[in-house]
Amino acid sequence: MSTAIVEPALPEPEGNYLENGYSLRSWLTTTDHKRIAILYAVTITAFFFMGGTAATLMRLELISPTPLIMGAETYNKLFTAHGVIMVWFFLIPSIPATLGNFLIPMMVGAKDVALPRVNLLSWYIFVLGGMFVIVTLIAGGIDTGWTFYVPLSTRYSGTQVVYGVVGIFIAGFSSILTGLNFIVTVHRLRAPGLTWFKLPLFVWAIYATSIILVLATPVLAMTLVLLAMQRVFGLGIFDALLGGDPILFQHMFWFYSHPAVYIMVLPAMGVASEVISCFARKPVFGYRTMAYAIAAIAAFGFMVWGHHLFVAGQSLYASLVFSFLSYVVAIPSAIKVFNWTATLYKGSITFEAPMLYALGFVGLFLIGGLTGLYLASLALDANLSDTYFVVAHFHYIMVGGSVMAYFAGIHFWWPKITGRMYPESWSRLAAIVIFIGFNLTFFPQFILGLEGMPRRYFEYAPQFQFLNILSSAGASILAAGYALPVLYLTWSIRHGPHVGRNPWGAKGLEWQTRSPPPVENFDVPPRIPERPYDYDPEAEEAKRK
Amino acid sequence: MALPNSAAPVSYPLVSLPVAATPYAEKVEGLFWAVTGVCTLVTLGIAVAMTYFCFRYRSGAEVDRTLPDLAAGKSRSRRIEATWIAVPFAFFLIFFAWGAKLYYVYDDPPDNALQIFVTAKQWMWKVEHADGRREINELHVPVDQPVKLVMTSQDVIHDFYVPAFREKRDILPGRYTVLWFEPTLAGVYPLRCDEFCGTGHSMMTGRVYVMSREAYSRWLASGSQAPSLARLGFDRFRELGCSGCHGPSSRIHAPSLAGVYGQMVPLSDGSFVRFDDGYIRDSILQPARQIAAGYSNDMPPFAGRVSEQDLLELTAYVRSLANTSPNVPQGNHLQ
Amino acid sequence: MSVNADLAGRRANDSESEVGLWVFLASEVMFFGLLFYGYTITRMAHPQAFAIASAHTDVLLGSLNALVIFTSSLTVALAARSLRLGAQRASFWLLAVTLTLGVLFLAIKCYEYYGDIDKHLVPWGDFALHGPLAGGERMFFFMYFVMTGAHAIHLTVGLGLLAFMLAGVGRGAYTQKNTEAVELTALYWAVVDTVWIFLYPILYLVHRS
Amino acid sequence: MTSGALRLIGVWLAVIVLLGVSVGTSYIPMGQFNSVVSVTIAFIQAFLVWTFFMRLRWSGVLVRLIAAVGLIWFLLLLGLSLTDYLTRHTVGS
Repeated sequence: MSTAIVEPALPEPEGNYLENGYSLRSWLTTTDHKRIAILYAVTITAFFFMGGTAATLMRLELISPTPLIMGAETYNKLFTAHGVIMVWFFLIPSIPATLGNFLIPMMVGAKDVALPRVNLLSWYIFVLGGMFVIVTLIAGGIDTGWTFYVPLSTRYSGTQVVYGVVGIFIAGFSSILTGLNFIVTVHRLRAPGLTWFKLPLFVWAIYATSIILVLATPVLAMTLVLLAMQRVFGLGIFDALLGGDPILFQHMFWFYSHPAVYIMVLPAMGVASEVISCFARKPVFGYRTMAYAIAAIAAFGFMVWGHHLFVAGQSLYASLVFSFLSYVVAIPSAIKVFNWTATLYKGSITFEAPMLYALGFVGLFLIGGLTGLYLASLALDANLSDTYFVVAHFHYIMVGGSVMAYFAGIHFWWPKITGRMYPESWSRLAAIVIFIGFNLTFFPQFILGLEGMPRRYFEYAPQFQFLNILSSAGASILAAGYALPVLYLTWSIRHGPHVGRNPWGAKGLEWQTRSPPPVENFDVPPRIPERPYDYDPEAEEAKRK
Repeated sequence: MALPNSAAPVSYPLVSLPVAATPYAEKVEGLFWAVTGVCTLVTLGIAVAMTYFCFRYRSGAEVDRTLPDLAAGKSRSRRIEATWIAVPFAFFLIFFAWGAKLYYVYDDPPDNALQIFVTAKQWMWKVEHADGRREINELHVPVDQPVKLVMTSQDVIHDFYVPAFREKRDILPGRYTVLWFEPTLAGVYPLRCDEFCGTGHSMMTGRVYVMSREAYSRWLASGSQAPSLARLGFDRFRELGCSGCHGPSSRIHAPSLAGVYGQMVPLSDGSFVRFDDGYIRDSILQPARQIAAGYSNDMPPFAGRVSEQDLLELTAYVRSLANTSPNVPQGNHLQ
Repeated sequence: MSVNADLAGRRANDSESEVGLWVFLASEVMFFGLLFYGYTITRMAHPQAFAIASAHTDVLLGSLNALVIFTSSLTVALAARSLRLGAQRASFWLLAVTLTLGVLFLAIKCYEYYGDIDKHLVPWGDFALHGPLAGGERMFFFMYFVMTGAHAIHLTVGLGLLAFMLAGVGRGAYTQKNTEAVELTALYWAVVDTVWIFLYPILYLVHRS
Repeated sequence: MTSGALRLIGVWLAVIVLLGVSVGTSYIPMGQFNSVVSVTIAFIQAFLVWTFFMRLRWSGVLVRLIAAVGLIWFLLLLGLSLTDYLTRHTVGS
């Protein structure tokens, strides 16, 4: 089976999506999925650095067990802003709305998503929601934590809860429309002959993510409406004074927010599969199992929310059920880690920056996943829940996992997106700095949790100081690591060397078209491969000699 | 383990895990180290495998890269995958069962537990002992004695967390939650609020003093001679008119409260409910919600008419009736 | 003709927009589902309060509205069908009837709200019910207003869509060859109808005997 | 009038008759069964509307699947929550 991409003998056609108009107007009215992806990328990068600034200030404050640069109220507002921005305005849209938007139509061999105008609409809705959050911050912020637990958020907080909630409510519609668009695209626009089991795992992952977006987001939206109503009118079904149940809010909230974790991590898994198999020059080990695992995670991910309520006053029986189901959902995640490792076996491995990021992702996701086993256990969770152990655990999943994979994907597809190569050594350096900085920031937090330091503590007992300083030191390295890609990637947009269609020798359909792609993605219909990830390490080695 | 005096500079070990001060905490430690052992092995295994593969199969290395042909490869990779589905699942089942059993067996406090009421509010802990002794941000308990905390919140959700006991429980408004422990190691242990409760969340800390029997008796004796909670509850019981219907000589058809605490009682809708602190509380505030079988809904609701303090006292009183008989004049057992 | 009608009804493959709309409708099911869920859990804790409170709703107006909206979902289905069969005029008038019924529904609902306010059934005001179960009763009316309010907002959006379709069909923008917009509107309207199918028994009929 | 239109009108009649049954039975004292009956009727009505008015009967597998998923996920939310709410205080009768 020939691995070479058939290049047309005709001269290269002119023009690509980036050259299709330079005015601001041409960008703001585009329905091209690739341009919308870039609109999202710019927007979420801004939010990433807003959320990151909040985190930096918090880590700075936590150097000292007593107040250092701010008061408790400011600190509480900062971690709320950090959570709200990072969860809803960075992580949820990160990979799906940027890489997903850019790549899904190309990976299925289509000209665009199924509903291009809806796609643009969803970006505007996202921006509108984001505006509300920024207004909230300007108007004084929120101090309830991103979880908005009642009755703190309804009766006792004096901050701008309603504005923030409205912002998240609006952004939710953006999520729903994006998910809807991908579902229809994958179902209806696949090129002839491109069956489900020929799709890259990235498409599987985004498809599964989209299902979660569509089914979970409306639950959050309505929960927030009930919350806002209760706050504005002073009563509601979460109101203990009337005999209502505050835990009901937690059930509703986590019915969305636990699957939301999978919204963040499933696309990351998709990216890792693409990158690892490409740089190992080997088909993904157990492709079908990997695809089923993605589907299983999406489905079972909806059945485990109660593990956030083990100590909240949920019945013991419910806790048993949710604890068991939480272990069940760990199985497909474990399969994925094992299969990525097995993909490396007998490969022909090179270590370009995307591969470094992807390997970093696997390692950090592994630790994040394994520490989840502690929190799924009733007896251990009753000790660790709401401590820094939990903070470390979910940062390993969301930052170590999703953000690492996001960077892996951005670097991997950067030549496709911009037509230029990023600077390789800078990128490798950044990958290593981020990996080290990340571990230094968050590993000490596991120990802090075991020592008994609760999360969301502004002041803490002095015996926790050493590990907090360590964590803050790591955070400064991490911040430097995150600044690097912004600098060198921006530089490479103008100065990076031009690349051809397929600099990596990768197999997805998106690599068959020009870089950057033409407006309608393909000049000639893409050739559909016999099977996905049709890499051959031996042939690769032979070619190198 | 003593808490430092804030004035003197104290040096701390860089890392210090809390002691396990109860038998339950020791069992949790056991589970923790078992899970940690397995997870460490898995992490090392994956790390070693990945590093090895990355090195051995790096591009340009002269190694055998032939993969088995498609059919054989398929059945082999199926077997491999089946293994790494089955083995982790077995471990997960063990983790689940172990953690669940520990927690489940532990859930019911023993009958001889010393009952103490905890009321949380932004941002302090109020503790009331059965004998009426009150404390703020401190909790004194004797060693080797099961202690059962009945907890409620006056405002937002809080969480009673003592790392040395390896357990915590959220404290909710409008409801009682229970946490119990049997400390076997005397000492002073930090108590922290572990559910974000607003501005002063991180200041909502306290100390649990686990004292020897003698020290505890001395501490009890040193307190003011406040009337016991049950005694106060009996006064409240009369003031609020409860005794008019629930008293032994009452002609109004209301269920007697003697000897029922802790029992399962039938309700008018055919279900059963445990007659515990939560049920007493609900029945005072909203009697119509759960009517005892054979009785009608005649009792007025006391929601808004009684404070959390009144509720604590009334509950303590009804609880004190647990071992009395319906014919004895009420309050006598308190003398 | 009946054979034709069946052919007009049958499609081998669903269009992109239709799949998209169904996905959106699944999302809507979860949207309202959350409210039904909150209602159910709260009612389980306060069965008597919900029973008593629901007896204070206006069953006559609620039933009348059920009749109105159930009928409107017939007329909108017929409108879509007529357009598929090329009967543009019939489609136009059926859409007009649907729109009228929708407006009628809103009018009745507003009148009902007026009555509710008049009877002090708004839970965050000077609430009329003071009995031992007032807490649960307030929560019932909280859910009553949230649920019917969310439904009314959806219905209003539907009215906008219907007006748009009516204009389009009248202009000749939507014809037998271009029925999709009208069909999707009909689907959306049917979901608004479905929500009332469930709201009606749980808000009006809990305790009438 | 075609038979297709007549069928839709028939369905409408069924929905209206069910509405009548629902109202009627709600005035017969049956305790908790009043709600069981009226909600069951609502499910039948919704089934009719979705099958005929929304033409699920003539739709492809995909659309039917999507329609089912909405309902299943709602039941998932309710069902798993009931593991908590049905076992909080009261033990089953």
